[in-house]
Amino acid sequence: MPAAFLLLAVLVIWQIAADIIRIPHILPGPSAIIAKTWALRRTLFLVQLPYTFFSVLAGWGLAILFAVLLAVLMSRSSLLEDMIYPVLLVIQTVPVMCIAPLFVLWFGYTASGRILVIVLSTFFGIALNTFDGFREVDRGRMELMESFGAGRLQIFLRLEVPSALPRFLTGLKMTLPWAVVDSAVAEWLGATRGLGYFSKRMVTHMDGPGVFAPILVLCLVTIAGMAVIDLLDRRIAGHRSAL
Amino acid sequence: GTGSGSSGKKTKDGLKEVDVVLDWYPNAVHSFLYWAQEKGYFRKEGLKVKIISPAESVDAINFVASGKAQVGISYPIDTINAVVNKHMPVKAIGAVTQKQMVVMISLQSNSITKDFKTLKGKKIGYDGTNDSKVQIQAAASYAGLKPEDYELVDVGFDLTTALTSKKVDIVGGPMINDEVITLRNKGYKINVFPYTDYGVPECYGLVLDVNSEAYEKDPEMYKGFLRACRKGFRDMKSDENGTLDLIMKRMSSDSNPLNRKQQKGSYETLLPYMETKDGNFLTMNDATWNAFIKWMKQQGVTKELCKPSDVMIKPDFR
Amino acid sequence: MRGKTVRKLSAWLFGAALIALWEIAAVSVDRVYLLPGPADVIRSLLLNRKEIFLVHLPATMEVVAVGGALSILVGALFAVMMDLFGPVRKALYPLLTLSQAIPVMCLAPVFVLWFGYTTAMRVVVVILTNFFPVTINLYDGLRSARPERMELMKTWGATKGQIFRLLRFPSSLPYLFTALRIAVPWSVIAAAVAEWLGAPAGLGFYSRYCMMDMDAPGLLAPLLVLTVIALLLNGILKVLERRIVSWRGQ
Amino acid sequence: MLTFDHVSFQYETDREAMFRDLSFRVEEGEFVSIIGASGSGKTTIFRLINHFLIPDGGRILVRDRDVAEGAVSVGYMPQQDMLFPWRTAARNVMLPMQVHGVPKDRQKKEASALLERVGLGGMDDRKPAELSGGMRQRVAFARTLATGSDLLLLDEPFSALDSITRISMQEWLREQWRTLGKTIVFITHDVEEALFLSGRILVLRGRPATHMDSVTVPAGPDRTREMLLTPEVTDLKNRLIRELREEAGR
Amino acid sequence: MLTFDHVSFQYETDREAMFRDLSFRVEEGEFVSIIGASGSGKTTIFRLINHFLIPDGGRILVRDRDVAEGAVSVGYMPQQDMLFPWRTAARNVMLPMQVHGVPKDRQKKEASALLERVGLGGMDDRKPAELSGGMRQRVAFARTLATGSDLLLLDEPFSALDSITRISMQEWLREQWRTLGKTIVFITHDVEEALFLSGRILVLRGRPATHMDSVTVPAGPDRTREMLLTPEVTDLKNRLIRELREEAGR
Ligand SMILES: Nc1ncnc2c1ncn2[C@@H]1O[C@H](COP(=O)(O)OP(=O)(O)OP(=O)(O)O)[C@@H](O)[C@H]1O
Ligand SMILES: Nc1ncnc2c1ncn2[C@@H]1O[C@H](COP(=O)(O)OP(=O)(O)OP(=O)(O)O)[C@@H](O)[C@H]1O
Ligand SMILES: [Mg+2]
Ligand SMILES: [Mg+2]
Repeated sequence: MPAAFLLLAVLVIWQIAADIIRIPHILPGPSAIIAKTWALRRTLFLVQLPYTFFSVLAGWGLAILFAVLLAVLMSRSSLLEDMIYPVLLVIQTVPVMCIAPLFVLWFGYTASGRILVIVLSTFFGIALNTFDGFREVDRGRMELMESFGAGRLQIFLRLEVPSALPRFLTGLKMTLPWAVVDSAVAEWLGATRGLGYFSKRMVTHMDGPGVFAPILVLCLVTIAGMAVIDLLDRRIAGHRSAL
Repeated sequence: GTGSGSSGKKTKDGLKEVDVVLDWYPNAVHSFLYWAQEKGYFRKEGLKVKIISPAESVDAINFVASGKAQVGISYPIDTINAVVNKHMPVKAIGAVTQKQMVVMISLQSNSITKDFKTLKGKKIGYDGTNDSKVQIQAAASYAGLKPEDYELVDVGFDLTTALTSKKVDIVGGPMINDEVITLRNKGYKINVFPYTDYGVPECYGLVLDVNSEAYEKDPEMYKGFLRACRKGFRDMKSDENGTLDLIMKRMSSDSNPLNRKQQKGSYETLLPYMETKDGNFLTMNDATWNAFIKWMKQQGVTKELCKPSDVMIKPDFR
Repeated sequence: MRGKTVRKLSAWLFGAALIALWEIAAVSVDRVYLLPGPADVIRSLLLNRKEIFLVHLPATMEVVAVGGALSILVGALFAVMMDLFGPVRKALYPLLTLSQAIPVMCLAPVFVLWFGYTTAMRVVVVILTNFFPVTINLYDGLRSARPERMELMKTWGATKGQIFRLLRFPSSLPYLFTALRIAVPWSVIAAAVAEWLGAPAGLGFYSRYCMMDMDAPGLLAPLLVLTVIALLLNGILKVLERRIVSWRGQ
Repeated sequence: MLTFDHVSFQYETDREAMFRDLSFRVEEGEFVSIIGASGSGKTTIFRLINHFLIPDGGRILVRDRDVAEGAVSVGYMPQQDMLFPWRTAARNVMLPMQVHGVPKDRQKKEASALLERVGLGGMDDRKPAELSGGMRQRVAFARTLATGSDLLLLDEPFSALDSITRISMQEWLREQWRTLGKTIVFITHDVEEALFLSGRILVLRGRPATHMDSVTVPAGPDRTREMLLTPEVTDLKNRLIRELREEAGR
Repeated sequence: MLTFDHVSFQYETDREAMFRDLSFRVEEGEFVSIIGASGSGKTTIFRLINHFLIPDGGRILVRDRDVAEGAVSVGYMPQQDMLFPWRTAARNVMLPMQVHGVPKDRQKKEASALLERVGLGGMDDRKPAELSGGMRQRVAFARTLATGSDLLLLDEPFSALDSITRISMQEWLREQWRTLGKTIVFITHDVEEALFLSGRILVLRGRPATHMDSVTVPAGPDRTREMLLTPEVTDLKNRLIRELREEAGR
């Protein structure tokens, strides 16, 4: 309820601001954007969205896999941590936008290039959170598992994974919007379709509502994704405060 | 393993694959390619052409240099820079337009006069690239302004925003066939200042770049490509309505929606640029290149001079 | 003690090996515009050292420092508000998420309209991209406080503020440090991206300049500097973290 | 001092009601023990008093004010120690004083004195993780006393202590009660402990519990261990144990 | 079964050594209790056996194998319950069986049976947060038995139980010990409990502790509560309490 209220308030202020400024290709009002989204609904939802959605799923999915793998590796030994972490940090410090031309040279305008952009921008947040989750496994419980004669795999599956789960979910929550937004950025770096591409294309037409209509769709995707993660959070990370 | 010298694979039906990277989204200036494709001119030359629109304008040269594409549409200033400063194996083989299309624009309300005297104390927006900076500085100094008389502002890649939000008084870098028309269609009253009016030597606006190593290996393929392009251009020139239909049918899509009115404006603007009384479509001459190479050295863009034949080839494709 | 030295040493060796691999790959590809090697990058860096270190580095560092610090503050503020006031949480949370779903590039013209091509604009971009990890992590961290401890404090008549200061905030510190370790590289990136939107100087600006100039080593040289800065900042964080949240996992 | 007035309560996820129409009173200055089988609801009573749980019916008054009206400040010692792992023993004890705004130097002195008193002199700077189970319990006990509240709710405060330490703690607690005139409600599962310490014993039985037997301990305020051996007390002890056993048998 | 052979140990952050040259043996099939003041090092002994702590000198053998050689599987019940908050009571009990690869359906049945036995029938699906302190301790106890190990290390397993439940648990534990022939080491602070349960009592005293007094309980394997009232046992009890008191006085 307060959410709807605030959202409404923001929209109203925005609309008023847009009406005052009256440079629609820079700051279109929400009404224009919504109208445009409706007008373009077929292409936005049926043509551009599936394309973008695929990169988000593939990129973010890979990022999650990769991040968990790295987190596991780093949590196994401090040598691995010392080896891997700085490399991750270096990778993370390089703005994708800057090395995009090199990317494009290496991969061309292929899906792999776009997916890599999403992976690069999201894996770090997930990896770090998950890794810290592993580091915070309660010592007493660890000792208990060892006393059962549990092997590393057993300890991992039955203790470490559930203990790190809340942190992992925090990582997901944090990176989901980035996965979505960077799919758009990735499309700017080379694609002939997709919501991000479409938006950028509209910039050259000076069509403000057209720029923001695909973004509105991106927002909807994000909200849906967030709702799913929040549900998961309630379901499987309820023990966050009991750890 | 990067296939730098590659001259394209062959398809099953014996056609040679030619990937063409554009300088920008498909628009009227590219109609000749689409005509050639539509009418099967490429096919007749034994070519299968794929048209790729780029993410960044530098992609065309980079793709050609690295062998990822066979032909790229680019600018002479970039081509010369790539060859002289970066030692990249690229050369121009034909001019898409005979005249420069990059201009400076200001809103009429800013009342910047033709003689540029009124530029004093104004903010000039540019896209942050060296090319633009050099051309703007050259134009300003031609008009008798010293660098401290005006302020250069890097406005990123969004020139129109900078202008219309009035954060700068004039921008350098828009294209005569694109931003100019868009702004006019949006109802902005603007003044257009071609660089060539301010001492920047006339040169070709867009050129077709190829990998020079690949060219040596298979010049016939490229000649065939040029032949087909020329035929395409004839169709483009002779049939305005047909061209606009083609644009709306082939280039415009869900993802690249084009506006017929806009493209019509673009088409009409473009034709006199693509072929002039001094130069037919695709032709180039040493003098023009030489003048531009010299000018670039003068402006400090290149470190050394070069011969026109270092940066371009004049294939005999009749 | 010896184990630690060996560990550090092998980690360094690993890093060196990666760089060597890169160089080997670059030498064998032998096309600088396709894959510049570390030697090319360092050469380019040294060649333009004056410009990079005296002009561009300070410009970027200003944005990184101000933007980074502000984004942490803003992010923390959001998290705290959301934690303290239920309705705020409900209202703010979706909006904040949405703010992340809008590409900076699309908002850039709006920022330009408001701030022009100023440092303020770049700082805002850094804040916008960077507050979110802090907010999400800190918020979840605040929620990780054990309810039993909270109840205990209530029996002493502790105010909301005291519970926050003495219990919830310390409980969230491990999460906060995760956020900071993420925020460090991100503020550096965000600063670079912000410079893409128009800037008179800065490492990101310089990098873009080199990109349009097809100068691949030049493109990477400033990024190398940014990376070193991020590594340094991270080192400082690590020391802080070890001192402040030594009770991890207990 | 403390009144349960026809209180009913049921945990949401529980099948059966915990209390129905439960009423009892504790007068100011009393020392009352609550005994009952494991899981009979002793801790629940404390949580209701602290308003962590909200009764389904009836009223709970502390100092003649309904607890629903706002936080009542009590000295509550939870069954689990709930020490703050990031604080040293001394700083854990200082917590309630900090909440009450006691000056810093007095906090330190009092915390030290309290720790000394519970046999942890010189352990001020230990983190909870470096203390044994019984030691942690004593820190938590010291912390509860540090609240300075005139109403202490102690949930099995000595369960982790060896008999010697425990006796010393018990004696000290009685001393505190007598000299400072506090009201103490004391949960224990040790009938002897209840007999030695308290003036009155409440026996919690049945599910749902509808009332608590109140048994006055036949011994004066000045007590020694030997009093536990008098026939009346022994009889009472056996009776209580029998009652609890019957309860367990059901 | 269990041998301490001149074991020395000191916590890194501790000023004094905990054990110096401490030796003792527990034979197979014995039921031994360890008593000692709070903080005397009882839990530390268990943590050394489990190799969570590494002795500074000497050897610890379990089933004639040095514990340093690799994990020994024992039934360890820590002083704090250490239940897994994300698992239900039954699934907590199933945990060691899962580790040992017991088939799923048998796990379930056995867990239910064990919970039933510790008086928590029908509570299978409760999360630890929904159980009382004593109930949690019983779940932890059931979990320890579910290891099926022939060596049980129990650290104050009944400290949170009321006397009735406690007695029933004690009797059952003795029953288990007698019928299944397990070896049990039992830490308690309750001398009576030690006397009733164990064949031998080890008294941990001194800092650093250099040896443990071993006291054999003068009662046969078949025991009843009444035996605790025989003069020998009463004498022994008083002696032990006196010894512990002297220790505390020092
Ligand atoms: N991690 C640690 N670091 C430093 N000292 C510790 C640590 N753990 C325990 N100690 C110290 O070791 C001593 C013995 O602890 P231990 O837990 O073995 O006692 P205990 O006999 O089990 O006591 P209790 O009956 O209270 O549980 C205590 O004085 C404690 O302060
Ligand atoms: N959060 C909860 N949700 C549901 N049931 C609960 C919850 N907490 C406790 N219970 C149930 O309420 C009953 C009483 O719990 P309580 O903690 O008051 O017992 P207790 O008398 O303190 O026992 P103990 O001596 O073992 O500590 C138990 O049967 C327990 O299972
Ligand atoms: Mg309880
Ligand atoms: Mg202990």
